Amino acid sequence: MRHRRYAQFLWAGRELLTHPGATLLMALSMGLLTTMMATGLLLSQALTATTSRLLDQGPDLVVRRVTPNGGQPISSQAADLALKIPGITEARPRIWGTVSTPQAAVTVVAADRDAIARLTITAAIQAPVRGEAVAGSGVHLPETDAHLVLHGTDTITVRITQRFPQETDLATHDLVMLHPDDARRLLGLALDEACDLALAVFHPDEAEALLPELARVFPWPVHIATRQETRKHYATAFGRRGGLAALLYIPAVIALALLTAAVIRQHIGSRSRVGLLKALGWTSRDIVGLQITKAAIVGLPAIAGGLMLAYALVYAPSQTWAGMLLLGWQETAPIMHLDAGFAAPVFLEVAGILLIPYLAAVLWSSLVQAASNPHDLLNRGN
Amino acid sequence: MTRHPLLLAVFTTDILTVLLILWASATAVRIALHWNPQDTGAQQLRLQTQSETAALAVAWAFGLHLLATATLIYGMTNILPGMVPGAMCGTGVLQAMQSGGPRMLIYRLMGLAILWIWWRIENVNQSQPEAPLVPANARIVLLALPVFALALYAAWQAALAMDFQQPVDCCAVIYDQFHSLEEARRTLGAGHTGWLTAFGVLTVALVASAVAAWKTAGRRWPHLLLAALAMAWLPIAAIALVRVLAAYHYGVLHHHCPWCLFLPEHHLAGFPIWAAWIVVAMEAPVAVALSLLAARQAPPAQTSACHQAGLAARNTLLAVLIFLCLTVGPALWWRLRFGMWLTG
Amino acid sequence: MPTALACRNLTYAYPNGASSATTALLRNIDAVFPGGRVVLISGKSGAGKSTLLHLLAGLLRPTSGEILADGQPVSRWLTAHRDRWRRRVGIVFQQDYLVSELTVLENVMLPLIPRSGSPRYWRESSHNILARLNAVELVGQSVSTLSGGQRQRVATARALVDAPDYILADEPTAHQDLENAQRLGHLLRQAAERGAIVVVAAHDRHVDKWLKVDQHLSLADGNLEPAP
Amino acid sequence: MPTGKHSPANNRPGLEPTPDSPRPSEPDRLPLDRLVPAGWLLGIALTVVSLCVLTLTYDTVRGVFPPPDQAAPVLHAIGLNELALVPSGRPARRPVLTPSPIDWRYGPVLPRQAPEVIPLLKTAPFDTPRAATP
Repeated sequence: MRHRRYAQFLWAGRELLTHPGATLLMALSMGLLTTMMATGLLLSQALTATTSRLLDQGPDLVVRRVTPNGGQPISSQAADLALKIPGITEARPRIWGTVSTPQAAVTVVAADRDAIARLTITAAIQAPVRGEAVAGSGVHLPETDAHLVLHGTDTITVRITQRFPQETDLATHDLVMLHPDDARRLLGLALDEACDLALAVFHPDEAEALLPELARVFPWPVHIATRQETRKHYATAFGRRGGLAALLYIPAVIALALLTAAVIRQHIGSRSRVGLLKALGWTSRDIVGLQITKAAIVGLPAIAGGLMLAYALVYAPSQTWAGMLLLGWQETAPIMHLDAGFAAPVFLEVAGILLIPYLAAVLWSSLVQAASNPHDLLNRGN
Repeated sequence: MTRHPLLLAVFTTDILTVLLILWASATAVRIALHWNPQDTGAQQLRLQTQSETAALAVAWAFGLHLLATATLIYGMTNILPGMVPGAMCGTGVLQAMQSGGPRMLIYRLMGLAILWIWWRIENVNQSQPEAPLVPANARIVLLALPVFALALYAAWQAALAMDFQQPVDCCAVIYDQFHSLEEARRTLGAGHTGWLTAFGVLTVALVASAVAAWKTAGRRWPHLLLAALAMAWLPIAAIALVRVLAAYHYGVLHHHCPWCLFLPEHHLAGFPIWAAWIVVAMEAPVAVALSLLAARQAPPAQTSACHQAGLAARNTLLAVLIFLCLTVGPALWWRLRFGMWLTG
Repeated sequence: MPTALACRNLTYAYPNGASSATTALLRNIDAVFPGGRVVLISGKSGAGKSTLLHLLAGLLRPTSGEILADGQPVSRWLTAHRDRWRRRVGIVFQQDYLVSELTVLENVMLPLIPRSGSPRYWRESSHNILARLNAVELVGQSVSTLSGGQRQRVATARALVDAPDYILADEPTAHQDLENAQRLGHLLRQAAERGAIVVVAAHDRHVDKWLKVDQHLSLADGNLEPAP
Repeated sequence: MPTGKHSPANNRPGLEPTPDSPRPSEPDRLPLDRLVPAGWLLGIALTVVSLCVLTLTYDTVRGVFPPPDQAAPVLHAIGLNELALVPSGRPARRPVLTPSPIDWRYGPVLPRQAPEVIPLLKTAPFDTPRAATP
C-alpha cells in the first residue's frame, strides 16, 4: 500500500514535469501571495503581542489633571495623595513630552535616577546630569557635533553623552532622556510640577476597581488611563492599519481567484485525458487523488516557503522595513525585535485562506469530471 | 435584522443546502415512484444514473450543513456576543434572536440527524455495486427536505429578530431560574448527587453496551440496548454537565449555562464536549437503524450494514469516553489540586 | 479468468439533434462472448461497432438492457464499482488517444500506475509488451514523432500491458503492415489461450490473414448476427 | 517484485515472446521516462516543506530571534506607557490621548492643537519655542 502510494506521488511529479514552466509559475505565484498575506497578518499580530508584552512593564495607571481649559500640570504632592489608597504601591510623577529638534520631533523624558540605577542592561545607562542627555539610536545629530538643540516652551541645548542600545529601540528609538531640571525648563513646568502621575498597583487585574477612589482622592478632576485601555488603543490602531493593509490583499485575493480559475480550467481543459485514464482502469478516486497530489506538490512547498519568507521579513533581528513602509519613519526606523510566540495561528490562518480554496477548486473540478462517463469525456473533451 | 457577514455566510450556505436537497428530492420522488431494480428499461437505467448524481448532491449538502452549523455555533458563542449589548455568550445571542433562535437550532439538529442516517446508509449502499438501498435513502431525502426548509425559515426569523441596539441580560436568564440557593442545588426535584449517580451508572452501562455492539456487530439486541441507553444517557449527561460538572470549568458554582463553555476563557471546551454529545445522539440510533436494516438485506449488503453498525457503535463509545474525559476530568483535577469538591 | 461477457437486450440510442427524439444505434442485442475465444465483429463504418465496444467496456451506459460480466450486471453498477471492474479490461481505441507530453514508454505505463507495482515493474512490463509488438525501438521517443502505424502499436501495447481479462480492440491493425498485424494477431490469440475474452471490431472482413477468429459476428442496422 | 497478476508480462505463459520478436534491451539503462526527475521534484518539495515546518515550529516554540526582552526593563525605568513604534508627534504615537475631547496643553500660550510634526518641520523656523505637550 505504501509502495503504491509512493508510486502515485512519483507519477504526480511526472505529470507536473509535462508543464514545468506553468508548475513553477504557479508555485511562485502562490508563494508570493502567501508572503504578502502572511507578512501583513504576522506584523499586525507581532506588534500587538509585543506591545502588550512591553506595556506590562509600564505603569498600571496614569493620572492626568483635567480642567475646563484642558490638561494641566500636576503637583508633585499628588503622589502622596495617591499612595494613601490601599492597593497603590508606587506613584511616580512623570515629566515628559514631545518637542522638536532641527531634524525631527522627539520625545523627552526626565530621568528617574533610582530607576535608572536599577537598570542592568548590556550597556549600563547613567542618569544624565544637567546639560547632558541620553538619546535613542534614532535621534540625529550634526556629524561634527554631539550637541542637540531642543525646542519646547524654551529652547535648550544638551550634549548627548550616551546612546540607548539598539536592542531597546522599541522603547527608546527617538527618546531623549534629560536631567529633570532640563526637562522642566524645556516643557515649561514649575519646580514642583509634573505632567502626570504614573501609578503601580499591587494587583494589576484589580486596577480598574481603584478608579472611583482615585478620582475622589484628588481635589481636581482627573483623567485616568489604565493599561488595559492603552493596550486596547494600540490594538485598535494596529487593527485599523491592518484594515488598510487588507486593501492590499484585494489584488492578492483576485490573483488567487484567477489562479484557482486557471487550475479549474486546466483540469476541465484536459477532459479527454481524464476520460482516457478512466478507460485505462483508473478509478475516480485514483484521478482525484492524482490531482490533489499534484496540487499539494505545488501548493505545500509554495505556501511553506512563502510563510518562511514572511516570518523572516517580520522577525529578522535587524528588520526596519516595517517602520519605514508602514509606520511613518523617514530616515531610520526602529529595529523591531518582535515577539514570535504567537505566530503559529497566523500560519494556520494564511495556509487555510490560500490552501482551502485552491484544493477545493482542484477537488471540485476533479470530482465533476470523475463522475462523468469516460466515453463522453473522451469524445467531448479537447 | 442583522447583516453581519457571518450570519450572511451561514444563511447563504443554508440556501445552497436546501437547493441541493431540493434538486435531489426531484430524483428521490421519481425513485420512490418508479424504482425497479429488476427492470433494465431506459427509465430505470436513467434513474440509476440520476440516483448517483443525487447522492453526490446530498453528500455536499451534508458537508455544507455541518460546516454552516459549526460556523453558526462559533459565531453565536464567540463573535455575536460582542455585538449584542449585554450578551456574554450564546445565551444572550439566543435571547436576542427571540423564538427563532431555539427553533433554528432544533431544526438544524433534526436535519443533521436525518442526513447522518442517510450518510451511514449511503456508505452501505456505495459498498454494493448494485446500490440496493437507493429507495430507502430516497425516502430519507424526501423527509429531510421539509426539515431543512423549516430550518432556513427559522434562521431567517432569527436574523430578522436580532437587534444590536436592544440590550439583553443573559445572566438574568441563567440566574433567574432559581429563587433560592436550595433550588439551585436541585434539578427537577433531585439533588446533584442523584444526577451524578445516574450519569455514572448510565455511562458505565452505555460504554459496556457500546463495546458489546461494536464487537458483536451482527446481533441486534446489543444495538437496541445501546440506542435505549443512549436515549436515557443524553438528557442526564446534559443535566449533569450543565448543573454540576460545568462548575469545574467555570470555577464557580451554580452558573448553569451551557453556552459559556464555548468561550475562550474556558478553553473552548464546549466544542469538543457538545460535539461528543451530538455524536452519541446521532450514532446510537444509526447503529440500531443499520442493524435493523442489515436483517432485511441479502448477504453482501448485510455484511456491510453490520460493519457500519459496528463502526457507529465504536464511534458512540469513543464519543462517550471523550465526553467523560472532558467533563469528569476537570472535576478530578480540581479535587487533586484543592483537596475538595465544588459542592456549595 | 472470466467465463463470459454478455449483452442482454442491449439498446443504445443517441439524441437526434436539438429535438428530444433519439436515434437507436444498437437495438435489443443479445450476445455472449465466451472466455478463451476470439470474437470478431465486423460491419460498415458507422454501424455501431465502436459504440458496442465502449458499452462492453463500461465506458458508456446503455439506454436499456445490460452488459453482464460473469453474470454480474456491470453496466448497472455504481460508477466506483464499474471503474474498479474496468481495471480488468484492456481497450484499443479506433483513435489512439496517446498523451503527447509523455514518451512512448510512459504512455504504455499509464494503466499500471494506479495498480500495485514499482516504477521498475512499470518499466519492465511496458518494455516487454512493446518488444513483443515490434516497437521496442520507440520506447524513448515522444509520441508526436510516430507514424500512424507506430502510434497504433503503442496504443495496443498500452491495452495489453497488464494482461487484461477482457480485451476489446477496435480496428487494431488499421495502419499496420502484414507482419505487424500477424504479430498482433498472435498476441491476441495467446491472450485468448490463457482464458481472456477477446473481442475485435474491424471494418475489414478479411482478418483471417492475421487473426485466427473463433466466432465472427456482423453488425448491421443495429443488430448483431452471425456473419454469413 | 510484484507477483501474480501484476508480475512482469514476460513471466506469464500466455504472453511469451514470439520467435521473431526482438530481444528486449535492458530497460533501466535507457532514459526512457522522466520518473527520476519526478523523484527529484518530490524530494525537493518534501525537503522544502520539512525544512520550513521544522524551522517555523522550532522558532515559534523556542524563539530563535531575540524577543523584545531588552526593551522591557528600559521601558520600566523611564516609566512611559507608550512605545517608539511611530515617530514622535504623530497622533498614532500616543493612542490613549488621541483623539480626545480633552485639551492636554498646560497653558493657554501653547498652541491649541498638538503640532503635526511634518508641517512644523517644513514650515517653521527653529528660533522660536515650540509646543510641548505630553
